[in-house]
Amino acid sequence: MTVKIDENELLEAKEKSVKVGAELKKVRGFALGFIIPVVLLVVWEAAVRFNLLDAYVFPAPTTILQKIIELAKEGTLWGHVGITFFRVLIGFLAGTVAAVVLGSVVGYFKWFEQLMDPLIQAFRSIPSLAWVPLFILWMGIGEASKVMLIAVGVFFPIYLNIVSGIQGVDRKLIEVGKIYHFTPLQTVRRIIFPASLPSFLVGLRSGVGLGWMFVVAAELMGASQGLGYLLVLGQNTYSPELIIASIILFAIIGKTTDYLLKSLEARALKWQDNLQNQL
Amino acid sequence: MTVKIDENELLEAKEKSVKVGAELKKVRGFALGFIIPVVLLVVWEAAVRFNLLDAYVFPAPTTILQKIIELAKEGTLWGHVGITFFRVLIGFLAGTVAAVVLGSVVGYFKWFEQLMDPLIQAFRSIPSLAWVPLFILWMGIGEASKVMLIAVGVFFPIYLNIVSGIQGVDRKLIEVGKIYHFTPLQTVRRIIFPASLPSFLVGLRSGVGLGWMFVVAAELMGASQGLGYLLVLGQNTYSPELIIASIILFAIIGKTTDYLLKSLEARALKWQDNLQNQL
Amino acid sequence: MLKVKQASRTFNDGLAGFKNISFSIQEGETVGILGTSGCGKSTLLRVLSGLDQDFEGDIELAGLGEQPIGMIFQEPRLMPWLTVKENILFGAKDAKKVDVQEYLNLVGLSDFGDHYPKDLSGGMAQRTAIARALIGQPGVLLLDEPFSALDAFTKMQLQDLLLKIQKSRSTTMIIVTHDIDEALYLCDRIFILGGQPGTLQAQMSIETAKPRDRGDSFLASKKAEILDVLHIDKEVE
Amino acid sequence: MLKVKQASRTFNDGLAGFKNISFSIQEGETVGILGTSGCGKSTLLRVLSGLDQDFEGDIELAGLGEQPIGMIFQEPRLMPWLTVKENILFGAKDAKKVDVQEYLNLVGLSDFGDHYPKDLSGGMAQRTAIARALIGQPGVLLLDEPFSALDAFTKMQLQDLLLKIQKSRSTTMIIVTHDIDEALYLCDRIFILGGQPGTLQAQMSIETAKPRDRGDSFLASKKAEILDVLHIDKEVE
Amino acid sequence: ACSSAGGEEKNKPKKVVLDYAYYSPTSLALKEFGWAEEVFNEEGIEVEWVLSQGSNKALEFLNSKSVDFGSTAGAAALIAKSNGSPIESVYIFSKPEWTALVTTGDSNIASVEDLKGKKVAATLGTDPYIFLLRSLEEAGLSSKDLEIVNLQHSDGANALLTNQVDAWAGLDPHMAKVEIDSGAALFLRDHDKNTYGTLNVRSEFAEQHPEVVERVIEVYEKARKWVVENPEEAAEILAKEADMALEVAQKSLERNDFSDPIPGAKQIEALNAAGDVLQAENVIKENVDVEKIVNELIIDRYSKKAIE
Ligand SMILES: Nc1ncnc2c1ncn2[C@@H]1O[C@H](COP(=O)(O)OP(=O)(O)OP(=O)(O)O)[C@@H](O)[C@H]1O
Ligand SMILES: Nc1ncnc2c1ncn2[C@@H]1O[C@H](COP(=O)(O)OP(=O)(O)OP(=O)(O)O)[C@@H](O)[C@H]1O
Ligand SMILES: [Mg+2]
Ligand SMILES: [Mg+2]
Repeated sequence: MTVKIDENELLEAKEKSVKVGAELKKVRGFALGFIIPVVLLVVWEAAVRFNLLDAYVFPAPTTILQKIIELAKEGTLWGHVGITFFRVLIGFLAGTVAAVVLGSVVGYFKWFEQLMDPLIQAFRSIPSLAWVPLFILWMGIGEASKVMLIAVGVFFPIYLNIVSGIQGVDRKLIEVGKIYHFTPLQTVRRIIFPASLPSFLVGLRSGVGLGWMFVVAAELMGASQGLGYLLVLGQNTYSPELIIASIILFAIIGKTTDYLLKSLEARALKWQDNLQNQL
Repeated sequence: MTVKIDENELLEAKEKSVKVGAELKKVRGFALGFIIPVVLLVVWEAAVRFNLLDAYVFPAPTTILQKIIELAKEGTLWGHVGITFFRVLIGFLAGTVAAVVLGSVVGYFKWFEQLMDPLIQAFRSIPSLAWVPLFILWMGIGEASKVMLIAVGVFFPIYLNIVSGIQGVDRKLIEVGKIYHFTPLQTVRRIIFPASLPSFLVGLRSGVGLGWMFVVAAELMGASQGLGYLLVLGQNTYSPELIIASIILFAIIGKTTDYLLKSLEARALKWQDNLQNQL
Repeated sequence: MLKVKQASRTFNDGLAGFKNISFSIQEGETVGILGTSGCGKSTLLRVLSGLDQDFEGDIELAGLGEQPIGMIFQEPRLMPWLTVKENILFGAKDAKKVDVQEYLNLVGLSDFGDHYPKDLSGGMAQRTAIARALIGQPGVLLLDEPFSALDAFTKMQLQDLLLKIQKSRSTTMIIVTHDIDEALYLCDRIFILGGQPGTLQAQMSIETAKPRDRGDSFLASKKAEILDVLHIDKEVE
Repeated sequence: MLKVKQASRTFNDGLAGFKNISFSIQEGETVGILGTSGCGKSTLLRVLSGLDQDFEGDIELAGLGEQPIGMIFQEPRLMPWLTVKENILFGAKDAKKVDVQEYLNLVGLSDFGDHYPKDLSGGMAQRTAIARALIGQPGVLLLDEPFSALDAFTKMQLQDLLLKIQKSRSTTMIIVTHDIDEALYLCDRIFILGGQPGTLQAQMSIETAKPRDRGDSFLASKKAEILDVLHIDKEVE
Repeated sequence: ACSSAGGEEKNKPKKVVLDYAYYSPTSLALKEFGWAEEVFNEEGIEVEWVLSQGSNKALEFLNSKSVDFGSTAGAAALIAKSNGSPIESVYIFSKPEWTALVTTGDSNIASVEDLKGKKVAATLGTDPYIFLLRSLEEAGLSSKDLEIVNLQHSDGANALLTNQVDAWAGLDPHMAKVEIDSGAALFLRDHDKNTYGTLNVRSEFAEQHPEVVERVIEVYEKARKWVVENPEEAAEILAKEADMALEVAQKSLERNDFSDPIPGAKQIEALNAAGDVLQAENVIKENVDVEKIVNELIIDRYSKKAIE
């Protein structure tokens, strides 16, 4: 902190180094995230190679990679990944819209909360597998039922976070809106929604995770393609490399979608006065 | 608002009416929550009675109630509910502890976030069913693996909410702690934790919901008792009333646990300056 | 245009808030409210603005036209996710029609339009809140210690700005302040609240024409008078 | 005991903050900082308190003993989940040993110990923050407009409280304020900041013994002097 | 679970873990009467029972050494073995007719040929699926001539009853239940195309404790004989354990043939046939020598020794 050199020079130098430093930091942060997965993979491979793990229950990463490459070469991989991604996407959108609408109303109107919330909360703990027969019954075995089931999974965490976000909005800010005679809709759009954005975004991230989880149950409903289908197929045909390959694909794609949402979060919340948004 | 009567009288009258009113409001709010479920049940019963729904795929509520009563009479119901409740409870505690520890560290130390978070996020989208074979492999089919699987389910939403809660804590408050030379642990305990409590509590509620969901997968691991077992048994022996009975039990017990957490939330957050905490 | 009859709003079983306050205000009048900390001044403004409906008594607001009430809260209450410019526009009915830059200049924030509230100093945040209230061109303006975080000169400039606006738009204003000089410089009438719950202790009219001279000896005598009232009140308490 | 050499902390490519400030403060001295809104006063306090480490220049804090720096922020910064009492105790090193009620009485909140911050008036919140800073018995106390939300009499009482504490504990104090009378009543030395980024424009010593007479004519002449400096500064800007 | 005690009494495990399953009535009877406990406790060996909800679970348990003996369908064991699971089928707990092709009572599907172009529900890799493929093959059709919808067994039943599929390769007890409750018709039955219910043991365990394997087979024999002699009571046990209606239990028990417990040529033949179909459908990998795997899987020496 003790600096004795010409100040202008210093400022310039500092600016440059700040920029380069930021780039470097980003790359390093990124690299840091790879350390543990890589270590795990190496340990795992070694364990299989030295017969500490039985290959028939836990094939080596290289075997699994081969399996994935094989699928890719056959051309079926993209089909599986694509259709699952598509289902999750549509289900996610549907679930989000439903959660935003219901969540806003429940969060805003006390009586509506008393009316609807108990039922919604009760539904929340019904496992994905339990929905399967009901959805087949209601909507058949087409895409609609699959997408809807995913939407159900996505719905709950988003709903929960929205309601709590809205109910946690500072009264002080809402009052500002009241002074301007905002309609409830304006209040929601201009104050409540942005104020509960952090909570909403966590809900989205939670929701997309659940979307990926529900996809397996969804693809139990007569799917002939998809990652969930691969997983179940692997279980039904006792093929561990297929099971683990699909798990790894789930992890990778799930992580990617989460990364997208997380970037969105960082961008949308740059106004937050927290330790990380300091200049 | 125009009042012309003796003021003292008015005040007294108002006070009383406020208290009675509050009681009444609570009861009414509670009653409101029963409207929709009751309507649904009646419609459903009627639909089955008038053969709009096939009883062999969708038995009437009364049939299901009979089934539940039958289970209760046999005495097995309490065993199923009890063991599942117990598993969820222990899993919930384990998952919560893990999430609090990891979440605090990740939320507080940027480098640790960069190191661990990508991996954790990747794991987050692995479906419960996919974990089953892995957990059997790692931990056998005893209670440990079941509880751990539930803990995994519980972990993620809590973790996510804690990290985001911590990262959203107002810098202004953290600085107060810095002035008093708080250690990181003190800062977490005395400022960050209470400040992110709303977010944490939503995480808890999300988490317990997921705990109930994961219980089915957990009880696929060689259970011979429990609600998840009942559900799978119902599916394997093609007994729709058993399936729906277990779904309804899930809903009721899940709702009960959520209600407990929600009361906790209301109590823990009475300091929040939101519209509902007004005098 | 504003008539308050026997209004009360208390908290804590009648231990805080204000009680039995009656007054009436003409259109275009500027009223100052002085009083000890915690005697219910902000609560009174909240009741007048309609934010708090749980009061007793009777309040009549006549002929308000389409212009709503404007309010400057005791805290800046800026939306943290909006920049200064957007925060100011928050108060405008039609964001496209108004010139924000003008208001930015008026409160001396010309260069800070694109900052987020977290990067503002206390006084700058307060000035943003002032600009937000002014841009709506309200018919009645309620101000809760609007200049408390400003230095002497910025304060004087903004006081003059208020006078100008009051004159051109003949806005009715109720100003809560702790600065007696400020009340004397701006107001046609001054109410003094005291006690817990607060009641109206005294009322005085200042009939000197505006703009006034800050060094005016008549005002200085009034100041002594007010200090006296406040002091007695404090002693009694 | 506190030496600042050529300290600078700027934001926005050097457009805001403060620049090239040097001074030194003796133990037990009370220093006032005056300056226009946004000239970097709060930033300076943040740097001195160690909250902001990104400054340039050199700061030495000697012989601070085990007592840390105490700070009253420009906003109350109360923990919303703690009651007034708990908030005050937040600043105590050993919550069991101290008598909160005493501090509650000192700041005039005897009956409000169990209230949550959301139920406080602006001035009451500020007084809670003051009590929180005092209970820690810090060796150096940094105060950022501590009495801005208080009425004239509460303000005077608390000023006297500060004087008493300063005398008995010989606390070193740095007070940022917009109230020139306050600075004159409390301080041994007054710094005047100005410009954006702010620089040290003037410095003056007030050697009158404390407690001073608020009506002292020497102080009045000093006030005129300060107003002059501030005014010129404002004009230039 | 696999604990081999040292000392003089080598080759004596501390504990033997058996599975029981609702599709293996013998195991239910055995568990009910505690005969295994009787025999093993005498020798100081503990007996532990684990419920298998299906062949796939039983195989997972075997793979993870959570059980020593697991009850599965023959084909399931074959697929697992072809993927490297070290298991051996040492006993046949029944020759069940647990699968058939099912349609609704009012359907006009009467033979396999009618399925052309229709939607049929089946669970990939399971006995009903193999049954469907082999029936198609016999009729000169292949899986490409119709749409096989992959549904879990119970969902398949539901889908059939709600007319979302035209037929269903069913599995007991779902099939029995659907037959009784909603008048579904079994339009193609063939006892021989079922791949038997096999009791499998982990190879490692069999190697270390051959005498335990024999003992287990002995007690299984005792249970099997009891089931053959007391079908009524057996159905009651099944109904009670699996929480199903007595009629359904009776019906699915009727379709079990408990006569021939020693694995041998019949099983080899059936599994070879199943293996070919599975290989054609790519469930078993192309490079696998099915015949060799089958021969390694079906081990008759323990049964022969224990029973004869
Ligand atoms: N974190 C920050 N990021 C960017 N700019 C900042 C930040 N903090 C302060 N500033 C800028 O620094 C300048 C000085 O701020 P500071 O809070 O020190 O002013 P001040 O002298 O305390 O004013 P006031 O009397 O209004 O409180 C302001 O222009 C402000 O916009
Ligand atoms: N929501 C509330 N719940 C309970 N008490 C409240 C509430 N709001 C205000 N009070 C109490 O009412 C009294 C008056 O508060 P108010 O904010 O009106 O004071 P004030 O005159 O504006 O004081 P200051 O000058 O300090 O801002 C205080 O004692 C405060 O504790
Ligand atoms: Mg106030
Ligand atoms: Mg400041």
